[in-house]
Order: sequence, then C-alpha cells, then structure tokens
Amino acid sequence: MNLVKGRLFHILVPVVSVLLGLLIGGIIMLVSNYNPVSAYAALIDGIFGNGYNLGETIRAASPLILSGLAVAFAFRTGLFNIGVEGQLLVGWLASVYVGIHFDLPKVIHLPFAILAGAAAGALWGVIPGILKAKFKVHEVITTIMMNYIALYATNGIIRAYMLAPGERTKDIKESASLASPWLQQITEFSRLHYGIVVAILAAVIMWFILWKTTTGYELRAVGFNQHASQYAGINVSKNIVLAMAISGAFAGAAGTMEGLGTYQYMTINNAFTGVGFDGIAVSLLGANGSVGIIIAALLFGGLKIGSLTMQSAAGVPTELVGIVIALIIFFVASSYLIRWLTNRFTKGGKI
Amino acid sequence: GKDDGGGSNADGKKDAFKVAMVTDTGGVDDKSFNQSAWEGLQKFGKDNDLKKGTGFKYLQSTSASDYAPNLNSLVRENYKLVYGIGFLMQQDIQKVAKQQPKAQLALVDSVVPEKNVASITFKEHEGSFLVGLIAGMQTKSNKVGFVGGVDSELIKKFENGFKAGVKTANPKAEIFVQYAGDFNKAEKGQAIANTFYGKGADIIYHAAGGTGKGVFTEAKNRSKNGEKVWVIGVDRDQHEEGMPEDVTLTSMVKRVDKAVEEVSKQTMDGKFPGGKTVEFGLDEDGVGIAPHKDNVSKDALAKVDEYKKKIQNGDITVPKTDKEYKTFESNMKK
Amino acid sequence: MEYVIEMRNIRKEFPGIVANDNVTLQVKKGEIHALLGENGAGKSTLMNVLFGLYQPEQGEIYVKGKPISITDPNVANRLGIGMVHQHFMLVENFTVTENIILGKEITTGGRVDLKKAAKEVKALSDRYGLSVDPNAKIENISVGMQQRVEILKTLYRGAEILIFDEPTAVLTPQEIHELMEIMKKLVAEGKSIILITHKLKEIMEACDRCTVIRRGRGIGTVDVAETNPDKLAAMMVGREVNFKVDKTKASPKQTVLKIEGLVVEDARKVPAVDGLNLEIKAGEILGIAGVDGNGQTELLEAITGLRKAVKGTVELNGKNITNHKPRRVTEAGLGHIPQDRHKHGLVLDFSIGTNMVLQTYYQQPYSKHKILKFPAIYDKANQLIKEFDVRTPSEHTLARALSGGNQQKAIIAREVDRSPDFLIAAQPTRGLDVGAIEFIHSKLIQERDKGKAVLLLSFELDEVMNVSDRIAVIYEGKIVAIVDPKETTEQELGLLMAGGKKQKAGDRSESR
Amino acid sequence: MDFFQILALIVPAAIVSAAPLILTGLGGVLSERSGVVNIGLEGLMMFGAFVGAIFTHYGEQWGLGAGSPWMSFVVAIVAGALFAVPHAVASISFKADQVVSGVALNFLAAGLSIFLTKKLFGAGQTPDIQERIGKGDVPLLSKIPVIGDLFFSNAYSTSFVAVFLAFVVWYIIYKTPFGLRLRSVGEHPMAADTMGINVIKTRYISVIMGGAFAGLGGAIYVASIAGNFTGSTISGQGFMALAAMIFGKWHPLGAMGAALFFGLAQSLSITGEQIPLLKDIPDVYLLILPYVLTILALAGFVGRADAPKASGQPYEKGKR
Ligand SMILES: Nc1ncnc2c1ncn2[C@@H]1O[C@H](COP(=O)(O)OP(=O)(O)OP(=O)(O)O)[C@@H](O)[C@H]1O
Ligand SMILES: Nc1ncnc2c1ncn2[C@@H]1O[C@H](COP(=O)(O)OP(=O)(O)OP(=O)(O)O)[C@@H](O)[C@H]1O
Ligand SMILES: [Mg+2]
Ligand SMILES: [Mg+2]
Repeated sequence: MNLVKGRLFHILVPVVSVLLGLLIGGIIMLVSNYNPVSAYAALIDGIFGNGYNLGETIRAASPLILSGLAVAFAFRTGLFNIGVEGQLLVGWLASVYVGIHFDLPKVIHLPFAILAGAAAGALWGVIPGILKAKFKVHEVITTIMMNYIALYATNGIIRAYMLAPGERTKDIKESASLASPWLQQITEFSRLHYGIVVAILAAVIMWFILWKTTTGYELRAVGFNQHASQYAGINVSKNIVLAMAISGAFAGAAGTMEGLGTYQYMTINNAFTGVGFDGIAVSLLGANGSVGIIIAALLFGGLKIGSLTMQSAAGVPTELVGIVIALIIFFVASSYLIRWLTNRFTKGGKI
Repeated sequence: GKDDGGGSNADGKKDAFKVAMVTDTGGVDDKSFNQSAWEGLQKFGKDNDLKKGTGFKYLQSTSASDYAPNLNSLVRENYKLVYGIGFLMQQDIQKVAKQQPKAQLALVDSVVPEKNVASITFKEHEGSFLVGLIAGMQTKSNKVGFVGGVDSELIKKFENGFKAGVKTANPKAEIFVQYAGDFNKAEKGQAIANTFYGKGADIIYHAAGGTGKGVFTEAKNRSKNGEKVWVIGVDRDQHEEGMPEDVTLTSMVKRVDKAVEEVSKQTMDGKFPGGKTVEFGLDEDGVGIAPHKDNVSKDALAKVDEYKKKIQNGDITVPKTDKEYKTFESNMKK
Repeated sequence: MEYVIEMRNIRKEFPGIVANDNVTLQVKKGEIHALLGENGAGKSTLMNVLFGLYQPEQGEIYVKGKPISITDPNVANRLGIGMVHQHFMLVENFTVTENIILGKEITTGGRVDLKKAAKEVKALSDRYGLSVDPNAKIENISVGMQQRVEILKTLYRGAEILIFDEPTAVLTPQEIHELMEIMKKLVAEGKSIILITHKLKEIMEACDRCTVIRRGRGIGTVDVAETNPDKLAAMMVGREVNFKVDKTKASPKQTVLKIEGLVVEDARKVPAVDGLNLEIKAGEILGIAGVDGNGQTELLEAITGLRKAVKGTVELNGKNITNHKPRRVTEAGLGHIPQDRHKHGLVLDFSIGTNMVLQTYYQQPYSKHKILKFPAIYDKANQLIKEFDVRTPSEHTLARALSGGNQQKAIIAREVDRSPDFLIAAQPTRGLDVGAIEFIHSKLIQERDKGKAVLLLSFELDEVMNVSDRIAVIYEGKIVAIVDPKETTEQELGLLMAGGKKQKAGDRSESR
Repeated sequence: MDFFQILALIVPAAIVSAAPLILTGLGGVLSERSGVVNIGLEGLMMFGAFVGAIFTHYGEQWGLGAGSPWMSFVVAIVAGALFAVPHAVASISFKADQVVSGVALNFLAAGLSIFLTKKLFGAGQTPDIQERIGKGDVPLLSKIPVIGDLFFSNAYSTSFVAVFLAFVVWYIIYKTPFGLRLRSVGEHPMAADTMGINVIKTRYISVIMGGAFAGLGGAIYVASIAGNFTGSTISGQGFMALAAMIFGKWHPLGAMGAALFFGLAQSLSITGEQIPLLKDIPDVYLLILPYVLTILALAGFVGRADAPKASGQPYEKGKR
C-alpha cells in the first residue's frame, strides 16, 4: 500500500506541477489580457500541429535530454554540475573540429565526432572534479568559472583557426553529420536529425551505469555518504572525478547535437546557449531518472518550439513559457518535502 | 498542406501579397537594424494598406536556434516574401531556400547564392568614411577611437571606412581601435571608452550594438564633469542616446528600412531580385550621416558633401578590409 | 505537596513508534530526580517535551502547580527550565562565551559586548566551580569542558530546574564524581535537577528519587533510599537481569594483530596516538578502556586504513598492513563494526539489502564483470536478515527507516558473516536496548570461541569489564596498562583512564 | 602609457564594475550565513535591474530629475526583497532543495522581467534613462596625491555606497545580537532552537534581506552602467557575485575584496589591449583571465572555503 503511494507520488508530483504551472501561466495571461485559451491552443498546435513542428520539438528535445542527463548524473552522485553549459560548448567545438578536419567513412567518422565531443565535455568536467577531490574547492563556483572560460575560449579558437564567413566555422563533412534528409522529408523539412537516437541511447547508458554496474554502486554510495564509502574501501576522490567526467561527457554529447545535427557548424556565441541551464530544470522535472528526463526534455522542447507559434498566432511573448517552466520547477522542488517523507517511511521504497 | 495556409488567411484572396520578417534576438525595438527593418516593413504595409499580422508581420527569435523554425513557419503561412534580418541567418535562409524552392526570401547584411533569395547589403564603409571625415575635422586632440562589437568581416567595413575618413581629413590624427568581443556588454564598452578618453581621444565611433551603450554612458559622465567628448552613433540616428548631455556628434545611418521597402515593392511588382545582391550605398541613400547635424561644423559638412561626390564619381574607393586600407593609406602618403 | 514540575500522562509518537505512552513524572523542589530507562525507552523524548522541543499528543504539564503548555524552548527558559542535551547543542566555531549568551545577548548600544559577557561567564563559572575558558572556541576544548559550557548555558538563563540527559556517558569516574558534587551544590542552592542515566550506581550515589520508564511506559517512582540496584534494574528491564555476561574462559592462541610504536596524528596534526604498542591473539576479546578523546578513534582509523599512521607498524596475521588502503586491510581479514553507524556503518539511503554487500559488492557472486547480480545480493541479504534477526519489513527498505538496534544488527551481520580473523567492535551496543545488547555480546563471544581475535572499544565500563578477556587502558595515545577484568575494579580502571593519578578534570585535555 | 597612467585607468574602472557585484555578493552572504544557499542571486539581480530601469524612467516622467535613480534604488530594494520570498518559502517552509529553488528563481526572473517589459513598453527593452548616476570627484579626498586620483577621482557615488554597505553588513553579522543569531542558525540550527531562537524566522529575514541587496545591486548596474534594461543586461553578473561570495569565504569584507578583484581582472583584461607589453597577447587570454585567476586563487592560496555547516539543509524540529 505504502509502495503504491510512493510510486504514485513519483509520477504525481511532476504531473501536478506541470498542470499548476500551466494554470498559473494562464492566469498571468488573463491579467495581462491575453487569451489563454487561444494561446495554449496555439502552443499545442506549435508542438504537434504539423510534421514540421513535431520534428522541431523532437530536435529541440535531443540536446535537452543529454544536458538533463548530465545534471542528473551529477546529482545522483552528490554533485551539482552548473558547468553543463561550458562542457556543451567545448563538446560542440570538438565534434565540429573532427567533423571538418577528418576524412573518414561515415561509420567511423560520425561516432568518432560524437565521441570527440563527449571526451571534450568530460575533460571540461574533470577539472572541477579534480579541484573538488583534491583541493575541496566548491564545484559550483569552479563550474561557473569554467563556463565563461569555455565561452571565450571556443570563440577565440574559432576566430583564430576555424573562421568562415558569417561568424562561424566551415560546415562539417557529410560523413560526420547526424542530419537525415529522410527525417527532414517526413517532417516537412524540420531540422530533425538522428541525435534523438543518440540521446535515448545515452539515457539507457546512464540508467545502466547507475543501477546495474559496480561503478554505479560506488558512485551512488559516494554521493550519499563519503564516510561510509571510504570505510567500505571505495576510492572517494576517484569517484568524484569519474562522476564529473561522465556528467561532462553527457554535456559534451549535447554539444554534438548542435554541431553535428542542428547546425552542422559552430557559430561564435555571443552568449550561453541556455541548453545547459535548461538541463537543470529537465533533470529535476524528470526526477533524475532516465525515462523521466526524456519525457521532461520533450515537454520543455515542445514548450520552447510551441512558444514560437504562440507568439506568431496568439501574440503572446515567448517569455511566458520561461515563466511557466520556472513555476513548474518551484512546484516540483517544493513537493520534495512530501516525497522525502513518503520515501523515508515507505516500506519497500527501493534505493 | 501549404495551400490551406493561404486559403484560410484573413482577407481570403489566395494570392494577396503578404510580406514578413524574422528578427534576430535583438527584436524589433533594438534601436538598430531590426528596428529600422520593421519600420520599413510597416511603411510598406501602410502604403499598400496591408493588415498588420495578416498582411505584414514579424517574428522575434529568442535564440539562434529559432531562426529556422521562424523562417519556415512564415513560408508555410504563405508569405510571398520573407526577410531574414542579420548575417547570422545566412545559413538558415540558405537551407530553407533549398528546401522550399517556391519560397521567396531576402537576407539583410549578407549574401546567399540561391536563385530564390535576394541578398541585401550596404556599403557601411562609405558611410563610415563620411563620419570619419567629420571626426578627423572636429577632433581637438587629434586622437579618435573606434569601438567594435565583435571582430568580423562586417564590422571591419565600419572600422576601415572610418579610419580612411579620419586620415583623409586629418592625416596626423591617431586612431585607437578595440573590439569588445561582445555586442551586449555595456560595462565593457564603458571600460574601453574610459581607456580611449583617458588616453586623450575626444571622439569615439562605435559599431557595437548594446556594448555601445557603455560608450555613451562614459561620454555622458565625462561631459557632466565638463570634459568635451563626443560619440558617433551607428545604424540609426543615435542623437537621443546622447541626450541630455548631447554627446552625439553624428551617426552613421544605415537605411535598412529603405532597403526593405524597396525590395518589397520590387517583389510585389513581380520583379523579385532573386539570386541577385542588391547593394545600398551612398547613391541609393542606403548609408549616410544622420539628419541631425547641429553638432557638425560647417566646413565638416562641406567636406562630407565634397567627398560624397568623389565617392559617387568613383574618384576614390573606400577601403573595406584591412588589406584595402593598407593600400589606401600608402596611396595617401604619395 | 506541590511539585516544581509535574508531567501527567504524556504521550508522544513518532512515525512508527510511540516514544512516550502515558508517562507521569513529578519532581519536588530541591531534589535530584533520576529518570531511568533502557536506550530508546523514551527519556530524551520526555525531556524534549518538557523543554518544548516536541509537542506531546496527550497529557498536561504543571510548573509550580500551574498548568502550562510549553510551545517552544523560549517558554521553557522563561519558566526556569534548562536542559543539558545528550548530544551537545553547541556551535562549534563559536567561543564559549558566544555559545552561552546566544539568544540572551549582553549588549551596549545595540552591539554585543563580549568583554562584559566574558566577565559574567567567568563569575558564573567561579560561583559553581565550573571551570571554563570563556574565549576558547568550542571545537578546541575537551568534551568535559563542553559539558560544563552546556551547564553554564542553563545557569546563565537563571534556570531553576535543570535537566541532564545522559551527562555521564562521556566522563571518567572521577569526572562523574565531580559532576555529582556540582549537582549537589546546585540543589543546595535550591535548584531542582532531573538526571537521565542508565547507570544505577550514579542513581544510588546522588539521587533522591527515581522514575523508571520502560518501552515508553512509566513504570513507577521510588525513593532511592528504599531501593537497590537490582530492584531498579528489574523495574527498568521488566525481568531479573544478571549483569555478568556468561562466557567460558578464553583460550588465546597465536597473535593475530600486532601494533608497534604506532603514531597517528589527529585533524589538528597533534599526535593523538603516540607510540602505541598492542597485541591481540586469536580466541580472545581485548577491551579498550579509556576516556573519549584519548586516541581511540585515531587508533581504529589507523588500523583500518582510514587514517595515515606517521610512525610504527600494524601487522595482521604477520602481514604488514600499515597505511594500506581500507579495502586491502579488509581483504587481509579485518571486520569492522564502526563507532558511528550512521556516519560509517551504513549508506542510509541505500536499501538494507544493498547495504549488506557494502564490503563485497565487487566480488563474485554479487557482481560479475562489474555487472551487479541482484538476485545473489538479495538472497544473501535475506539470509543474514533471518540469521541475525534484523527487524525490517523487507530487504528493499531504506536503511534509514530502521531503528538503531536493527541498523546495528545489520552491520554486525555484514561484518561477522565474512568471518574475518580480526573483528573490531567499536561501541557495538551504543543506543541499543538490552535485548540487542545481549544478542550482540553473545555474537562477539561466539566469534571469539570460533578462534577469531576481537577488539572491543566501549565507553561503558560495565560492558568492557563484562565482555573482555583482557582490558587495555588507553591514555593520551598510549596503552598505559593491561589488566584482567576479574582482578580489577571500576575505581582502579577509572584512575588508570585518568592517567594514573587523580587530577582536576578539564585540565586533562585542555592541552589537546 | 606610463605605469601610473595605466593604474589611473584600471583602478577606477575596476571599482565601477565591482559595485554591483559587491552588493549582490553581500546579499549572498546574508542568505547563506543563515544556512540558505542562494543560486538565485542572478535572478534577484536581474529583477532589481528591471525594476531599477523602469522606475528611474518613471521617476523622470514624474519629474524627480536626478532623484529618479535613487528613488528607483529604494523600489529595487523592496522589489528584490519581495522577489526573494518565493525562494524563502520554497526552501525554508517547504524544505525544497535550495539550489533547485534558486535556479527556479533565475528562470522566473528572466521570464517575468522581459514579459513585463514587453507588456509595459511594448518593446523588448526599457527606454533609455536620462538621469544616470554620474561620476565625480570626491571633494577633498580627490586632492590627495596618488590615492586621490586612483580612488576618489571620476568615481561613482554608488561605488562608495557599496563599500560602505559592505562594512554595515560586516557589523550586523559580527557585532549585533541579530548577527550572532543569524550565524548560529547557519551553523547549528538545532542548538539555536534550544536557545529559543526562531530558526525559521531568522532564515526568512536573512534571505529576504539578501534579496534586497541583490536587487539594489541590479538597479545600480542599470543606473551606473547599462542605462536601460534588456534581456541581456544581466548575463552572469549574479553568478560572478556568487563566486565572489564563496571566494570571500562567506565574509562580507571578503566578498567585497573578491568583487574588487574580479573588477580589477576585468578592467585589466580590457585596458590590457592598450598596454604596450600586453598588446600582442591574443585577447582571448585577457578575456578568460578573471575566471582563470579565480580558479587558481581558490585552488591555491585561498584554499578550502568552508561553507556554513548547515547551509543547504532545511531545518526540521526534532530531526536527528
Ligand atoms: N526524532 C525522532 N524521530 C523518530 N523516532 C524517534 C525520534 N527520536 C526518538 N525516536 C524514537 O523514540 C524512541 C525513544 O527515543 P529516545 O531518544 O527518547 O530514547 P532514550 O530513552 O533517550 O534513549 P537513549 O537512552 O539512547 O537516549 C526511540 O525508540 C526512537 O526510535
Ligand atoms: N529520526 C529518527 N527516526 C527514526 N528513529 C530514530 C531517529 N533518530 C533516532 N532514532 C532512533 O532512536 C533510537 C535511539 O536514538 P539514537 O540512535 O540517536 O541513539 P541515542 O541513544 O539517541 O544516542 P546515544 O547512542 O548517544 O545514546 C535508535 O533506535 C534510533 O534508531
Ligand atoms: Mg536519549
Ligand atoms: Mg543514548
């Protein structure tokens, strides 16, 4: 009975939060005299209305899934990775570099480019990991700093070595591209690409590492209780660094979604992409679980794409979606109290 | 399908001419080219009594990844002409153009070699040359500065045109140049301006969007304290930004509005300049100095007119790139 | 007559547990009133109710005859009720003075006046003979002094009724004696005291009356003059208890653990273990007696590889394991029941099942090629849960949700099941009821009889004396004596624990 | 340029860009010292900037003239305080994950401020304000030979306000009874509770005060530097303030020092391009300089920064 209650809660909290978020969003529209009904109608249409929007929604969700996974993985291991944004940028650049400068058959080139992105992200994550493990430096502050370094460094590298007309790099070679004419065909020329497959694969990988392997066991143990882990002979420092590396790898992979999928090149970014920060919201709404994150990412991706139609059809500023998302996070976060209580005394609540 | 988009549109007529634009993240009130593009579109709309929202409209992008969906949804809503504002949209315009051969697109500030895309560019260097002349004439300290947003091909046109102008009017003038690496960092603009003015410059020309705000801030502060320093605005007449301290010497205006209006007309008359590059320079009044001339001295204005002619007759060609500027400079020496 | 404190039919529940069930407590003015009960009986809870930290579900409280609802500690303070908590309530990086005046600050011109405050603290401590250094930071003073700070906190607030929750657990017999003197002085000043303790001697020595709680129920109140330890024990546990643990004579064999010249530094880089030598043989239980903070923790951490030894060697079965990683030490044949079950013993947010393989998850059959084999894990867990009678709804229950006793049983199950040659049991019965205590003691003796070497660390002298075959007394990082429990007395042990000579408590560890 | 000339360029610029960071950092100190982590500084600062911009504008409309920005500061303080309430409620009363609720605050600020801007002005940005906080020389002090030119010439009055407030906060936290209680709540709430201190109330007050400071920081940024509010006016300054707070080891004056350090690194990286010997360094290096320096400082000489013991943990009576 308790078990049912616990399980139910897991689903209930996010669902209720989303509904409440949309509800209050509607109220805000009412008081600022927009028509919520037509607005949300437009929003829905903007998400599912036609193949193009659907394609774009999925396209937008792919990097969100990965950045969500990155944040969640860190959360699960007791770390808060605000650095997804920076790890994403270096991953983006690395994948594009490989995409441009190598000449390989697709079967090798594409995986190579993706792995390069993941590796770069991992490297960017390792640095704060080491700083935390060895010097006890707060990972939140180092990852923030690393974000800025990534932003300016990638721009600097592009400008110095990879610049093409239009403030960007050259296009990657077709052999490294995730883009798929077929997918674009069936979605009326959206930018939908095979990245979604990569993202879902990554979600499976995270689930597997965390719950099925001894590595995951160690990572989670360290996340929950460093002293007990040490007592059990688990190398705490190593696992902190490893956790940041894996988290960073997911973030880097998110970058490849943009580099090899959506854009096929990297622009000089005047500001952060925001995908990294959205990842925090996604992982939270997804309760740090693989399936939840995929659903949450699709939701946020949909809201973002749908908001464009909401703007053009109902004239509601796209920012409203940002507000709704913020509200959703608040509700999910605040209901932690209840979930914590149920978990704590749930007979049979799994680890 | 694509047709019902047209059929179900407000004024029913299937082939009613509809025109729209996609802004970059700046939005239609960025006090810059997005805004003047929208002004142009509105004027065109009024003149041909189109309804806002159905006859002509804009979509704002919240991030670079929105360009494509925005362009696309306008095309599928059957707009006969869709503008992309800003060179950042070049890639997306090209994609959409390829995917939707029937669509008619136009791109401002860059070139897309597709037969269903009209590319609109400006001779910013020529306009910058003119304000350069003014700066060269009116600097007391013989030191002037240029603040660029992001070091790029486009902004280089501003820089080199300006430098050429300054040197032409005042060969012994010293010119400081710095790029902020960012179009949206006011405090950087301010810090750079602070450095320039601190080093004795009394006129700064900025081509740095939001970063330029900082230049104005610094200039205002200094003129409050009795220093006589100037800013030269960009894209639109930035006289307002200079008030109340009145620090705007002049502005290099870039008539995106004219261009948009012009191209829209041509297209409506069935003369869509697809595959062509329409370049707006001094001849077409596409670029020039702001109407607000109170702070510009008589002989500076005379100089401007003199050289405007020279440029139009092709007596001199204004440099766009660093290389062209080098040769220009060496020719001057002789 | 009228009582200063009267708690009638108090009931307090926690999720899953009734901590207090219809308990009544009546305290006369000027008496020391003992509150006796097993661990988990509900003593702290009852006092927390009186102090306003918890709200009771039922019952009334009268102070000096007036019915009062004590909604929070402020009210308690105003009523002159002060409490010395079982787990000290001190802000580590504040000074003694700051801790004492917190919430009732002395100010001049809206500004905390620490000088003036320090003077008052000094005066107060002189008056009651509670020596403290007003400007020392809590993290740098001894447990004994921290306790005196706690007492001063209550006196500073002009407490008339003082509650002491297990104040003696961490003190030497000498310190305990001094504490009793202090209490007597306090009652002489007209204050009333409620003293929580498990230790019958203390009650006999100092208290006037005694109320006994069992499993949350009030059993009754007796005049100490008219009772004796055995009667009290029977009341407390509900049956006759023999304090002697029955065990056959030990038959020690070869040396299993050999420590020579071991030097270990604590967090502040001060040698806490200082040239320590020790040998433990197969088939014996060696108890370590000592006052908390004399290097016990550092010693265990050094043996188990959790802390680096600066000098000296540790040999397990003749193998040198000095400064080896914890896992290598474990694999060399160590079992470790850690002091702090919540901190080291368990990952509270893992299920009890997964906690059972905390030491072995990486080995077959629990995992293969780094892939966990959950069927094997849960089979093992269920086997241990049965074997060690761990009371849990299922192997999937979070360890956090178990009671301390069952948490402890789970840990012992895990460690004993690997049948290590050398077993460390650090305060294995802390926070547990006698049932669990007897069970655990018998397990330790079983291991001994299987020919394992057992090292028992405990602050409860009775436990050390009853369970061990040999007792090593540790003082300032050295083993100062090894005695036979049958030929020693608590007094003697106490003296040894205090460094052999009687000295003013407090001074002892200020130097640390 | 000679060395002193360079200093005279860098130092004032540093102080200018530091002021908003100092104030926002102080907001962080107040909140986190009471045990409530505040990642939401960015959002609080952004909302303060928004409010500051529109009320300076309104002030001008209402003919307050040069008083407009100062009036806007007052409003921004109130607005910041109010905007911190959701974070307080979620993380103190609802025991939400404090980091997450802070992140939510950032999202909310970003969405709400632009949404309202569009609603109020039908534009993505507020009108430019005319009445800026001006630079000026401090009467006597600016006459002091070297120091005068560096610290008291063409400086913002707001910069001095910031520095002054840093000392005020220091006094509050370390000298007043409230401060003692605030710190105890952040270190050992249970102990504070047994001493009759209302933990929940103390935390609410601290978080809300923190919001007020961050709001002021944002408003001052607009009035002294940005000149109006757009979506990109506050882009990361809040996080830098957070960094400054941790860098400064949760100490008001430490945070101020760190903020000034950032400002210095920042303006050095800008003026650097005009300094002969630094001219040739690619500007990327100068751009990342402040952030690299921070990391090095933390890993190196600053070393481990200890957060208040109870920060991040919701307080529940009777939980052991
Ligand atoms: N905060 C709490 N939440 C849930 N249960 C609790 C809490 N505190 C105590 N309990 C339960 O109430 C019972 C009584 O606890 P309490 O601490 O009062 O016992 P005690 O007599 O003080 O034991 P000890 O002698 O070890 O201090 C325990 O069995 C414990 O399980
Ligand atoms: N929050 C809690 N929820 C449930 N049970 C609790 C909680 N806190 C403590 N307990 C239970 O209270 C009982 C005794 O409390 P605890 O384990 O803290 O030891 P203690 O007796 O209070 O401290 P000590 O061991 O120093 O005497 C144990 O059974 C423990 O499991
Ligand atoms: Mg107790
Ligand atoms: Mg106890």
